[in-house]
Amino acid sequence: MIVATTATVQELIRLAPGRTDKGVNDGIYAADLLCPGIAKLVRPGQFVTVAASQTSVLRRPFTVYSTDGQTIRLVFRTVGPNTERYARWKEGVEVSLLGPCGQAMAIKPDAECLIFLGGGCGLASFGYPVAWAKKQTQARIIVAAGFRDNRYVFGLEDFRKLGVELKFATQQEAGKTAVDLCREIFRDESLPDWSKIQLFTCGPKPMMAEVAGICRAAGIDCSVFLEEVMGCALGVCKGCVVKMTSGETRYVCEDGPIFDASEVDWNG
Amino acid sequence: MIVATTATVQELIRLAPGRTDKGVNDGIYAADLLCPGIAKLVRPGQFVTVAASQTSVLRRPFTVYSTDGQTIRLVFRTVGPNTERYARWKEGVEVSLLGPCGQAMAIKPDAECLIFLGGGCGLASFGYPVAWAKKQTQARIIVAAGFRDNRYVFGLEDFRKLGVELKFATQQEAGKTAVDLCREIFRDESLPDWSKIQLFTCGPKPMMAEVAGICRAAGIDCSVFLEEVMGCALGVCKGCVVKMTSGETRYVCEDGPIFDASEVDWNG
Amino acid sequence: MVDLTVGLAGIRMDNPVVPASGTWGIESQKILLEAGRFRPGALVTKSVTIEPRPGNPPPRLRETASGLINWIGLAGPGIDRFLADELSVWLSFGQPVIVSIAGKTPQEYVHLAQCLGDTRISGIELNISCPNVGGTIIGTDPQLTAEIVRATRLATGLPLIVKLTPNVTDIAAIAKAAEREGANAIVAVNTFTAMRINPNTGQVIISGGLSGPAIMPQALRKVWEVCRAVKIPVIGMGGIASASDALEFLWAGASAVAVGTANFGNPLVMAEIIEGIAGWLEQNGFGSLEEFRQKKAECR
Amino acid sequence: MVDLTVGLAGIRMDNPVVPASGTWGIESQKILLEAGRFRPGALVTKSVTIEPRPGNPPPRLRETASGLINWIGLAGPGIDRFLADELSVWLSFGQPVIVSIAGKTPQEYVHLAQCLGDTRISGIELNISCPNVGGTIIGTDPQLTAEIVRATRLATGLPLIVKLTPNVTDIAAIAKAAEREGANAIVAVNTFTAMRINPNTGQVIISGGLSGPAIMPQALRKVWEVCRAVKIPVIGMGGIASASDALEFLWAGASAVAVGTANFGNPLVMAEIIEGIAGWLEQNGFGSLEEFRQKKAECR
Ligand SMILES: Cc1cc2nc3c(=O)[nH]c(=O)nc-3n(C[C@H](O)[C@H](O)[C@H](O)COP(=O)(O)OP(=O)(O)OC[C@H]3O[C@@H](n4cnc5c(N)ncnc54)[C@H](O)[C@@H]3O)c2cc1C
Ligand SMILES: Cc1cc2nc3c(=O)[nH]c(=O)nc-3n(C[C@H](O)[C@H](O)[C@H](O)COP(=O)(O)OP(=O)(O)OC[C@H]3O[C@@H](n4cnc5c(N)ncnc54)[C@H](O)[C@@H]3O)c2cc1C
Ligand SMILES: Cc1cc2nc3c(=O)[nH]c(=O)nc-3n(C[C@H](O)[C@H](O)[C@H](O)COP(=O)(O)O)c2cc1C
Ligand SMILES: Cc1cc2nc3c(=O)[nH]c(=O)nc-3n(C[C@H](O)[C@H](O)[C@H](O)COP(=O)(O)O)c2cc1C
Ligand code: FES
Ligand code: FES
Repeated sequence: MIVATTATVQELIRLAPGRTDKGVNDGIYAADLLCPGIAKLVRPGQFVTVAASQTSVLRRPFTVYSTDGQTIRLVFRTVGPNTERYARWKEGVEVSLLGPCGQAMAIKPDAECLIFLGGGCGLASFGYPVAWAKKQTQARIIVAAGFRDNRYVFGLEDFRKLGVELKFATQQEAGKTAVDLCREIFRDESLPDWSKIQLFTCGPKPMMAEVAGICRAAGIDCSVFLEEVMGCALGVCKGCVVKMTSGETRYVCEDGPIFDASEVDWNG
Repeated sequence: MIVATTATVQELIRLAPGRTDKGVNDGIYAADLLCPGIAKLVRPGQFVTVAASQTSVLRRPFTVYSTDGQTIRLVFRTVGPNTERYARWKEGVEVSLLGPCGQAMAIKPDAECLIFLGGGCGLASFGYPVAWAKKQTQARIIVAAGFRDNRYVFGLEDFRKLGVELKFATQQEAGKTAVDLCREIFRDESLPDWSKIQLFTCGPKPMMAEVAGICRAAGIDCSVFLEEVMGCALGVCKGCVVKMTSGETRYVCEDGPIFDASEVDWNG
Repeated sequence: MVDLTVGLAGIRMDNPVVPASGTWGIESQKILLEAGRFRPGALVTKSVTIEPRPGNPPPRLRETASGLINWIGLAGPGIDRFLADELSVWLSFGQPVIVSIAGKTPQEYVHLAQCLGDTRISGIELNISCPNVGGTIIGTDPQLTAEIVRATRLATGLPLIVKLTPNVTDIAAIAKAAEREGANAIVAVNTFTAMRINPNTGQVIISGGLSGPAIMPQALRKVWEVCRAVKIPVIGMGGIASASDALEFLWAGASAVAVGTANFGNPLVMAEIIEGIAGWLEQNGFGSLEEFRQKKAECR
Repeated sequence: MVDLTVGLAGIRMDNPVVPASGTWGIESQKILLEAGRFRPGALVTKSVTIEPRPGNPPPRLRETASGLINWIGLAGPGIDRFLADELSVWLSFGQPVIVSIAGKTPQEYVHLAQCLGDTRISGIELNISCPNVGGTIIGTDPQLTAEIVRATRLATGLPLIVKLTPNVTDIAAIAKAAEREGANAIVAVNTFTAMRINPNTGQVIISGGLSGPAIMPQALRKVWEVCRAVKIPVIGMGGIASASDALEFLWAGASAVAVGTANFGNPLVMAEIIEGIAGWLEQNGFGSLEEFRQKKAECR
């Protein structure tokens, strides 16, 4: 079930400062929104859409980062007019939310190791999935995050608290990308058999395509969080299409946002 | 000469609280903008235009309320998306200004009494004209202002300081409109001969039309500040037309904003 | 609340607000029900084709200033699976259901109309105005428009609503052609052809149809032209996002309005528009929408 | 800075950005000069008519979502006073001056062109696309368009630029007609017909032409169609508000771009667009606009 509801902003936190030369509000933010209706329904990997401003006719989608059953937390980066407006939310502001949208994540029954590989703000999609996986399974969990530079680093504390293995690097300071981290992890001798690993990745499309390629070569199960512009987010408008290698079409809002990387036509 | 320049917000003051049920920012504001280029050129009655936001393709015009040769003050009411945005200006914000536009006011050489009759935020147009007139002439000066209710009253102190006669009333509390004030003033026995009076009025169009009618009947010289949607504000686009009783056309930005009320076709 | 009932092409609707084809679905309807808000006067499906269609490659949507370009390409299951899987759900909501159909030739429209003949739907919308399926838009050709309407008219007794494209010199002429050949109502307008190019590479990002508030004044003008040209009722649309917008179309002569892109921005917007129209009628002393319509007709 | 020179219809311009007719004047030009910023590649006047015209009653302008409806009605002094009072000022700026003319019949265009024959202007723009002077827009009729271009072509040796309306089913056909009859360049597009109605009273507030960012994707599509249809150079316009927008039109095949409504929002916008185009060319390794044009032609 998907509901349209009004949420109330409880708190807005600036998680990472961003670059001042990109605007006063640049950075990464967490917004806690009171919306019991959605909070009760949402499952890990699902997203909500937020009403946008006048010039923008479409709502903006964000993965749910965490929930306590009453509020949900969204974590987002300021990249355009709407996220910049959200970054000025104050306590008490009312926000129109639609959700939860999309399919929840699923863990392979035989997975012995789960790897979550985030590129930049893509890490925001893993908050709820990792917390849920930690409860759900005994499998080893590795969260790895590659950031552009120090000023966009966020969320590490949250994952540390969950008690999972955590690796991260910044491209500028450490010269390492998320893909480098991925290769590094795969060199770890203590990993189980490739077939017992399940990897989730979320980040810029070229990065995910590269990771998908590595996994495919190694025979590792790879799930990707795909983004497409959302029209309805309800499976109705057929706007958020993803082409599959089979030639079939899938929809991010209905079938996704998580897809089996080996089925995605990366040139589509 | 008209210039396009960048001004810096020095201060933003909320002059009147407005109605909270109309939005948190409702009210009347004064903005002091540092712009020596325009401040040096501007004459009483002229206006500037301020850059607007994305959905609005046209700049917004405001009469200069006062100037010290370096900064200009604009006084405005929040009535829509742009004035609401301006009401959130902070010190240091840069604002694109164009001006001074329009023709300056002129005092009839034989005027013995100048009456400035403002309706609501129309009073904002009289700041500079009254200050200038006070220096320019020995004539008696009466400023009268009718407001909707207490919450939109502003500027009285400024006019009081100028040492002019001041009358005001609110429609809701005192049950008196600007037109009532006008009739009241005209009953004042101490006024000079009708022919020696020059009246300026600025406010809602129906109010100005009524005042124009009263003046015409009495043979009083009446000047009105007209508003039309501004395209270029430079006399170029021919958008801000005013029809004259003569059948001719005039333009607010080029020939106005001040017009001889008796020449205006009030049904045009 | 004031009586908003409207009878249109023989379809009785509780209110004059319907979704635009392709922007409303079963899931949207469920959300409205869940919210306990007013429901549209009728339901209009995404255009159904004979064969299943995968639709166009991504990107299919692109925002522009106050607008949206779509290049969906009539993605859908095809008429057989639509009849088997979807139609019963649409009908289960208890509102009149209008099925939009799209084809390439008069024969295709006839076939689709015949497939729908035995169903409990309330009307058929002929989408002859899709800009996203290659070739010229059917509805830019008065001749072909007439042929399709004529052929479909013979094939079905159901109310026929013809959906026009605004991408023509003279929309009134096309509307008249449709009326002449037996259309029971006109719905206008579909999207305006539009394009965006990547400024860095020169590649066409998207070439499709523009909708949303950006087109509202253009759509209103076209609907006004259509209303002056035909006697059959007109469903007006294009960029409607508020009750105030909807009222402009009603004043222009539309008997009902359709809401498309605005549903994406706010899935409850049709309910708000219905309430807004009702509120306005009440405030202005009208007992019903019909009363407003009559008063308006007298004023002319 | 990179060389932005462009030769168009025999007119040599320092850069490919010009004002749209009716949105730029002597006063705007003075502000640009005063600011010491780049000046447009050519100046284009408001359309001049034979007789003085008072223009339409107010309101003549109305903002819409990301757009502007104008209903000016070619207000202006008429050709005699234009020649006597204004033209010398336009010419005094030292840039090529293109005079836009508007008439009702081929004879009127011929007369206007003849009046301009003895002047130092660089070209004539035939505005056959004004939506605000009553009747059908001339440029929606390929026949009448052809007649006007043919007649004016015979009457003047000056470069002839024909300004097209987008309010047609097939703009390519009209462009071709103009090319066939001897036009030296096309400029497209003029405004899209649009309307707003007072939702409370039903009165038409304004019925005119829509411009501004709202129309940009539609205009781009039309310009793209024109560029594919003719060999003569095309000046692209409609909603351009940034260098990025301008680049989309250049990629679509336009040799130059015109900026209208955006001048109202920011009287220095053309200078910013010129700088932006130069910056982009430089960053992408182009020594000149001509080089970009050639590379683009090769890619096709
Ligand atoms: C399923 C899904 C989950 C997402 N989760 C998160 C998240 O948890 N945190 C986060 O920071 N971001 C997330 N995003 C991306 C986020 O939606 C965009 O950053 C946001 O829409 C940008 O809006 P804007 O107006 O600020 O910027 P814009 O100027 O609109 O766009 C900036 C960039 O965002 C992309 N974008 C624009 N509109 C959309 C749209 N409707 N849908 C998707 N992408 C769009 C554009 O391609 C552009 O590159 C998610 C996107 C999807 C599809
Ligand atoms: C010469 C002149 C001087 C003015 N001086 C002042 C002043 O000193 N103080 C003040 O508060 N207001 C003044 N105004 C009015 C002011 O320009 C409008 O209130 C402002 O443009 C509203 O912008 P908005 O986006 O907030 O509201 P909108 O939603 O755009 O409009 C609200 C109202 O303002 C009117 N309006 C909209 N656009 C324009 C425009 N471009 N030009 C004129 N009116 C418009 C509309 O008719 C509408 O009723 C003046 C107007 C003119 C023409
Ligand atoms: C994503 C999308 C899909 C659409 N699909 C269809 C369709 O299948 N059939 C149809 O007749 N119109 C379709 N349309 C056009 C709309 O029904 C409507 O005519 C148009 O969007 C203008 O209205 P609006 O501005 O309110 O959206 C579609 C529009 C959009 C945005
Ligand atoms: C106020 C105004 C006046 C105009 N006057 C003319 C005119 O006299 N002649 C003409 O050919 N086009 C005229 N136009 C149309 C513009 O030249 C241009 O074609 C149109 O506005 C689209 O471009 P834009 O979106 O950049 O404004 C006018 C447009 C506006 C907004
Ligand atoms: S966004 Fe509409 S189908 Fe996915
Ligand atoms: S606003 Fe352009 S002429 Fe006055």
